[in-house]
Amino acid sequence: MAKTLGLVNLHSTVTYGGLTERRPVASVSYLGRYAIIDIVLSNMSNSGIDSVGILIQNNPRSLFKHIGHGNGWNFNTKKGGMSLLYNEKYANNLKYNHDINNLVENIAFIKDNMPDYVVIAPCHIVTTMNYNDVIDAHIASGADITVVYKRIDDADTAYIGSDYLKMTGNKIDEFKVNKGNKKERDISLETYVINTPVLMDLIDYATHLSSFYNLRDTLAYLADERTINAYEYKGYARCLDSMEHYMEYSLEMLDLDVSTQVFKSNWPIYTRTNDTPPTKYKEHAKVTKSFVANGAIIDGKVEGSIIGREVKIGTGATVINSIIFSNAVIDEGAYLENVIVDKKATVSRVKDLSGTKASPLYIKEGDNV
Amino acid sequence: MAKTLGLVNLHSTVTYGGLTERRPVASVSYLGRYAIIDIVLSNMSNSGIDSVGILIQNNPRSLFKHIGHGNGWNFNTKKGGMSLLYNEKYANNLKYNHDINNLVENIAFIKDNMPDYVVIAPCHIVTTMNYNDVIDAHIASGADITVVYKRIDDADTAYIGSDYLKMTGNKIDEFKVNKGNKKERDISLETYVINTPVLMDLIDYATHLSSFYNLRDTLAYLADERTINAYEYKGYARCLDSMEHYMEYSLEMLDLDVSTQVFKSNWPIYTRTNDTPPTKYKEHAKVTKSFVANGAIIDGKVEGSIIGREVKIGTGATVINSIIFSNAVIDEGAYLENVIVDKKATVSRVKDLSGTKASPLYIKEGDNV
Amino acid sequence: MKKEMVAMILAGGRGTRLEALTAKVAKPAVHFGGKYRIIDFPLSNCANSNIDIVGVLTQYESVLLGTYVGSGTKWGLDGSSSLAAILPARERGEVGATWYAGTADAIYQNISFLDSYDPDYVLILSGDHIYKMDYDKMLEAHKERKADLTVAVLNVSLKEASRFGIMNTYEDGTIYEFEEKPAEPKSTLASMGIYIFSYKALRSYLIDDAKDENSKHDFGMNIIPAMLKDGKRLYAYEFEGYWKDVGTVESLWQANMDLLDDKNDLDLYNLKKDWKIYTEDTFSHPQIISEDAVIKNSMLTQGCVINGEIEGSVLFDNVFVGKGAKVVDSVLMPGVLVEEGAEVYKAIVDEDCVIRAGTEINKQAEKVMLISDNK
Amino acid sequence: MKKEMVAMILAGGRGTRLEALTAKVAKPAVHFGGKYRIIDFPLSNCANSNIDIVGVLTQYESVLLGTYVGSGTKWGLDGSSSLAAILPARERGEVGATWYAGTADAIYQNISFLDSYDPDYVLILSGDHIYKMDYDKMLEAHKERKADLTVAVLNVSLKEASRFGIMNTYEDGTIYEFEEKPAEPKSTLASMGIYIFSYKALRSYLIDDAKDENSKHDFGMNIIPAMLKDGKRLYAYEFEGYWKDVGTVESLWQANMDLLDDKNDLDLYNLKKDWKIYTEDTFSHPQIISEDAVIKNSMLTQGCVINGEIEGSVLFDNVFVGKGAKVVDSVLMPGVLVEEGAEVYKAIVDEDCVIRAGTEINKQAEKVMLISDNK
Repeated sequence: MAKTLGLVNLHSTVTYGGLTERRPVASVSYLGRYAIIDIVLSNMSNSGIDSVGILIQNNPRSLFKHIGHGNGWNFNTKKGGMSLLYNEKYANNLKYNHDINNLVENIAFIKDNMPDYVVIAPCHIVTTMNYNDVIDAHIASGADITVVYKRIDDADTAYIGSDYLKMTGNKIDEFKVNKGNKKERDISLETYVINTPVLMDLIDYATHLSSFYNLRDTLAYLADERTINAYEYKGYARCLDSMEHYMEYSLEMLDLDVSTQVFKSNWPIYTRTNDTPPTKYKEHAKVTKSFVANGAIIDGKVEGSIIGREVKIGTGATVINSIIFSNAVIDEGAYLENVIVDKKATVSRVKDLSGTKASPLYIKEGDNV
Repeated sequence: MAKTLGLVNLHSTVTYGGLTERRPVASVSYLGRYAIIDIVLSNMSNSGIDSVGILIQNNPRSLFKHIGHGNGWNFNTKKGGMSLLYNEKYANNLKYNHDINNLVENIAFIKDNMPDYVVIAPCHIVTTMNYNDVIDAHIASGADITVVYKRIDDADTAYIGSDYLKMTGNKIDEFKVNKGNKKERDISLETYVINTPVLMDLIDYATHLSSFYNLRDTLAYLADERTINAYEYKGYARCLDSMEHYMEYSLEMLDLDVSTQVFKSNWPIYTRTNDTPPTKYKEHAKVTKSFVANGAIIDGKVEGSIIGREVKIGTGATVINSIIFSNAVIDEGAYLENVIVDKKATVSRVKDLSGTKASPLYIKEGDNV
Repeated sequence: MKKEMVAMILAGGRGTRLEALTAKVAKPAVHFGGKYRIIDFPLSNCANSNIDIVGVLTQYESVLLGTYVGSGTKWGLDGSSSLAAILPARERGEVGATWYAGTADAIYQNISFLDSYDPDYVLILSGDHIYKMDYDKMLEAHKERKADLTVAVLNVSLKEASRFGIMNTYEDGTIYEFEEKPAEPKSTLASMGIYIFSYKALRSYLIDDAKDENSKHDFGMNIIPAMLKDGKRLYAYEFEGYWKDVGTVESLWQANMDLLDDKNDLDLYNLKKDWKIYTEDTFSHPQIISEDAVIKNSMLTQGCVINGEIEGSVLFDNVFVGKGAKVVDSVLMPGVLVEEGAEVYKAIVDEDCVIRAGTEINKQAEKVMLISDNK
Repeated sequence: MKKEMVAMILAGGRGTRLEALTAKVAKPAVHFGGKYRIIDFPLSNCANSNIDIVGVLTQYESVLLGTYVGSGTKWGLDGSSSLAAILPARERGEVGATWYAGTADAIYQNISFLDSYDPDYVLILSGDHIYKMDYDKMLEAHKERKADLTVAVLNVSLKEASRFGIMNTYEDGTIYEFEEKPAEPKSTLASMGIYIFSYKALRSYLIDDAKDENSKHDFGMNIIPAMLKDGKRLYAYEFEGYWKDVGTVESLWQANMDLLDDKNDLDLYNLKKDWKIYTEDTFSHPQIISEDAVIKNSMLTQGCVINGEIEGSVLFDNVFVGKGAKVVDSVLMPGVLVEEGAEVYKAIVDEDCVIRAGTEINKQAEKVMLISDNK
């Protein structure tokens, strides 16, 4: 097996409003039980990648906490495991705080590992991609760089601001920004397989081109000069590029036809151990069409919602089309519809909280309302 | 047993020149085998403290790497373990980047643990302190705050800039800065035991006093108003407050009378596992009065020195009164005296390198000389 | 390295009264409470009581139990100086291959393990009780009284007392007599099978007991009576709180049902924030509750997919309940599949069993029924 | 969860030819190379070969070995889907308590463990060899040839061949005959005791073998001959590199000495950066080398305190050598104390032994001498 190094690229402009005020997108709770980054980490682990570097853009602390022991994701922690790559110098300097500069700062990580190939993937595009398939195709193509794309038919509302590809056969001619003016696009999933020497060259080249050029800019620039191979991915993919999309695509999973594409017995999703007991459904519980994490205590009505770890839902409370983060408390008699309640928030005084599907109401971490 | 939380306070103005350019003092190699922070962490572990928060001032990455799994120090990682506390917002803002602001940002860590007492200790003052003794004395005194001090007779050269105490009995009347104008002083070891509610008050109070007040400032300010108890520590203590002192006090350990005060069978010093083989002493090795870590390969002369992990010392090379960090290479025939060679540096072209005891020569990490 | 107290968990027995549930796993590894195995309770208690070294003595079906306990990582017992050590019956240098002949013999065969930690005290525990207990407080009492042996006791009703080993004590807690299941109990202080011995005393009694060919090598039958006879200092330490011996199918079912009672004071949800029970985490999906589900008075864990009706039940990992199915007052172990329309009442359904569509299990629900593919 | 290949390490034997060294520990747990235990080699090889599940079969003095292996953390085998599992001889549901009767029987008794991973292949290893080997490459060869069994072999000298089990092969590597220690060897391909079986074939041969009352239940004596007789596809896989069976005091000493030879190609220092051997770390101080020390051609590990002269020797953790003492061509296990002026030549000194001041051990140094407090 070729030696492959994984890089999870957290550098992006995606934010979810209040949800990402004090944490990166990677650490945002997902489906009640996971953090968003668990998906790409599990894909890497399931693809047999042993060493993973996480390119951190900001807020390293929540990631340190989440990653913790690091053996929750089934990486061999002796041979490889997870390394947190961070460039403190640029933490508060937006223009310089991009993936190329992070790689420059942490180039020893790549050099120490000496892989044949590097797989780079973002965390905010949720897939169940087997990177081995991509690597096999990459090797077969003989190209230096492979970009994974997906053919989508909702490019007028999804992946706005992402790149789409113009191709001749499997060769990429041009990267262009999706402005939403067409439904069908071959959208880049920002997932790349690159031969290690090529990546080293590319980093070097990028720093000479412009101090503000990130990886995506550099690849777009290089399409002219280098043979960049395109690989079509056909499985589940959703780009969680805003709080609204985060909410929409999370709740869409409550449809079994969707969730069975993601929860597959041969493709486990790993996460951090939390030592929470099972969930207790009490006398007045009425839970339907929902995901529920462990440790919750529910005595109210829950419909079309995602309930996080150790959430408490009081007697007669109602939660509809909402996402409740871990350790939140929804007191007796409260009514929530289209709401995101962040960690450890308590809804007790104000009994009626409603957002809309298009614009969910957000309750801040630790808040009392 | 009273529930105690440990805080390792890395906020300080101590630096070691080039040694701390890219890493905090806490991560600097110590005695060939440890990082400086291992000493205080081991003291906490050996004192039965289960939960430790590390107040990080800067360069969090090297600490994340060193702490890794976190069970190397024998903390119960389920009940407690180590938490890295960091305030990214102030990373590049010296005046705001102090311990009180770090505690404010991470106050949830204290609240979640709900200890009876908090032990706060720095990493750059090396001791083998049993904090239980301090806590017992603290409880017996009935005071809110206890400060540990040591009576020293070299205050004219050591602990310059540290506080010394003016006391009535065990009650501290005043903290004053040691300017080196007297040999005998009761020097504060910056180690405190504080009742948790008092600490919470104190943090609150400090932020109201001045945004620039750190913990030491605040305690000094409070000596008038509160009963602060002093506890005399009589064991080994050295303040590694400069590169010169770091070097002097490290090499002083080569004297068995000193090192037996620190290496005690009932007081293990824990560190991170490194999976290095034993050290190989080859045909021309001539090693005397030295500490040697594992994984080294030595075929030269080593005298009065500290040799780190996986160091290579070539045939006929000479290393005297020097500290060689891990993975450094001293090529055949080189001569080093009073030198600190940082990690992964190679001495090959320039064969003769000498500093002086008072001012050791420093070779940078990864450098080729 | 010296340790003040080492804990030893007796986990070698089959537990035949649990019938098919222990056909392939040792009793301490039996599932409990939707997510746990029984041995999680003593192991979590040890971790929370600041005990560093825990020996787990195994003999019957020790593989699953051994890999489950591992080095103790799940309970945080895997630091540089802490350890959960599996102590199987084995072949030894001096004596060859010997099985454990009784509770006392099992500890006797591990004297060299104990010696290596030079402990002042040894805590003996059973692997089949559900409770939360601070052994550190018990040790404090043991030390205060300079006892040779402290026995944890529970104050049971006079009616129940005949089912237990009863400690007859003076007012100050001194044990003067031990009676196994007395017909006419003189006291209601039942032994919980939790002992703190001063190691010096334990060691010498074990060595003597090993030489005695007539001994059953059992703590209750041999060691305690011998110590009483010699006038050693034996004290009772009264425990207050939830405690349940889950030795039978009926009591295992009852202990699961107890968890659904809000008044139950085991505090599994750790609302007091002082005593978590640690266990293995699986990498299952969150609970998937469909449009047609009805769930009341029940405990469910991750991996469950529920389309039917659940009432008064405890469901483990990866249980699937089909549309129109009904699960009442039951315990469904991991991987159980209840097909559409099937009904299950007052039952324990063993791992990976399938309840076929249309079946009705135990509708009379007079006695707890055990469903298992094992014999 | 399904695994393509599961490894099983046979670690149950006492290794009586190691004499006192195995009086209290199993052979795979014997110290080696200044810092390691023998079993670190197969376990590290497994981890580096991307094998997730490793069973370690134990019987003799299994406590230290069991706690040492733990869950496999030391080798990184403790992820969510990886594990080092201790498989002791034990009491089982259907059959009661049974010891392992031979190498094949040991695997046979763990068929249900293997079944639970539904493997396509099973790798059988010994716990007493020093080598680095990529089992993944061997598996590739096994798959390419669609073999039922692939045996790793080492090309030994014709002189040595009579000491080994010899595989007689056709040019393409097909094994047509197996001879145990042949007086007149036809080939020099010695079996290393490393087998990859297709699990289907292994399973059926083990079940048949278990029924055969005349069988010794041994891979070499029974399983391989039976497969050859049936015309199964058996291939030899030639290994190149350092390999040493450390079954005797002499060979254990020699293997330690081999490490001091710069030309030795075991690459313990991992200069090729591709294959680390993992082991336990202790929390000892760095090596303390005094003013009077002379150390040459030797390997020392942390915790050593050296005041005397060391030449051509391997010293483990916490060895103390006094002033004027001389240690030559020797292996000093952990905790050995060589007092002032004592001299030790060509010896293996067992754990915690004290060489008193003034003693001279084995000055003739004709044969390797073993010093031990055990019998």
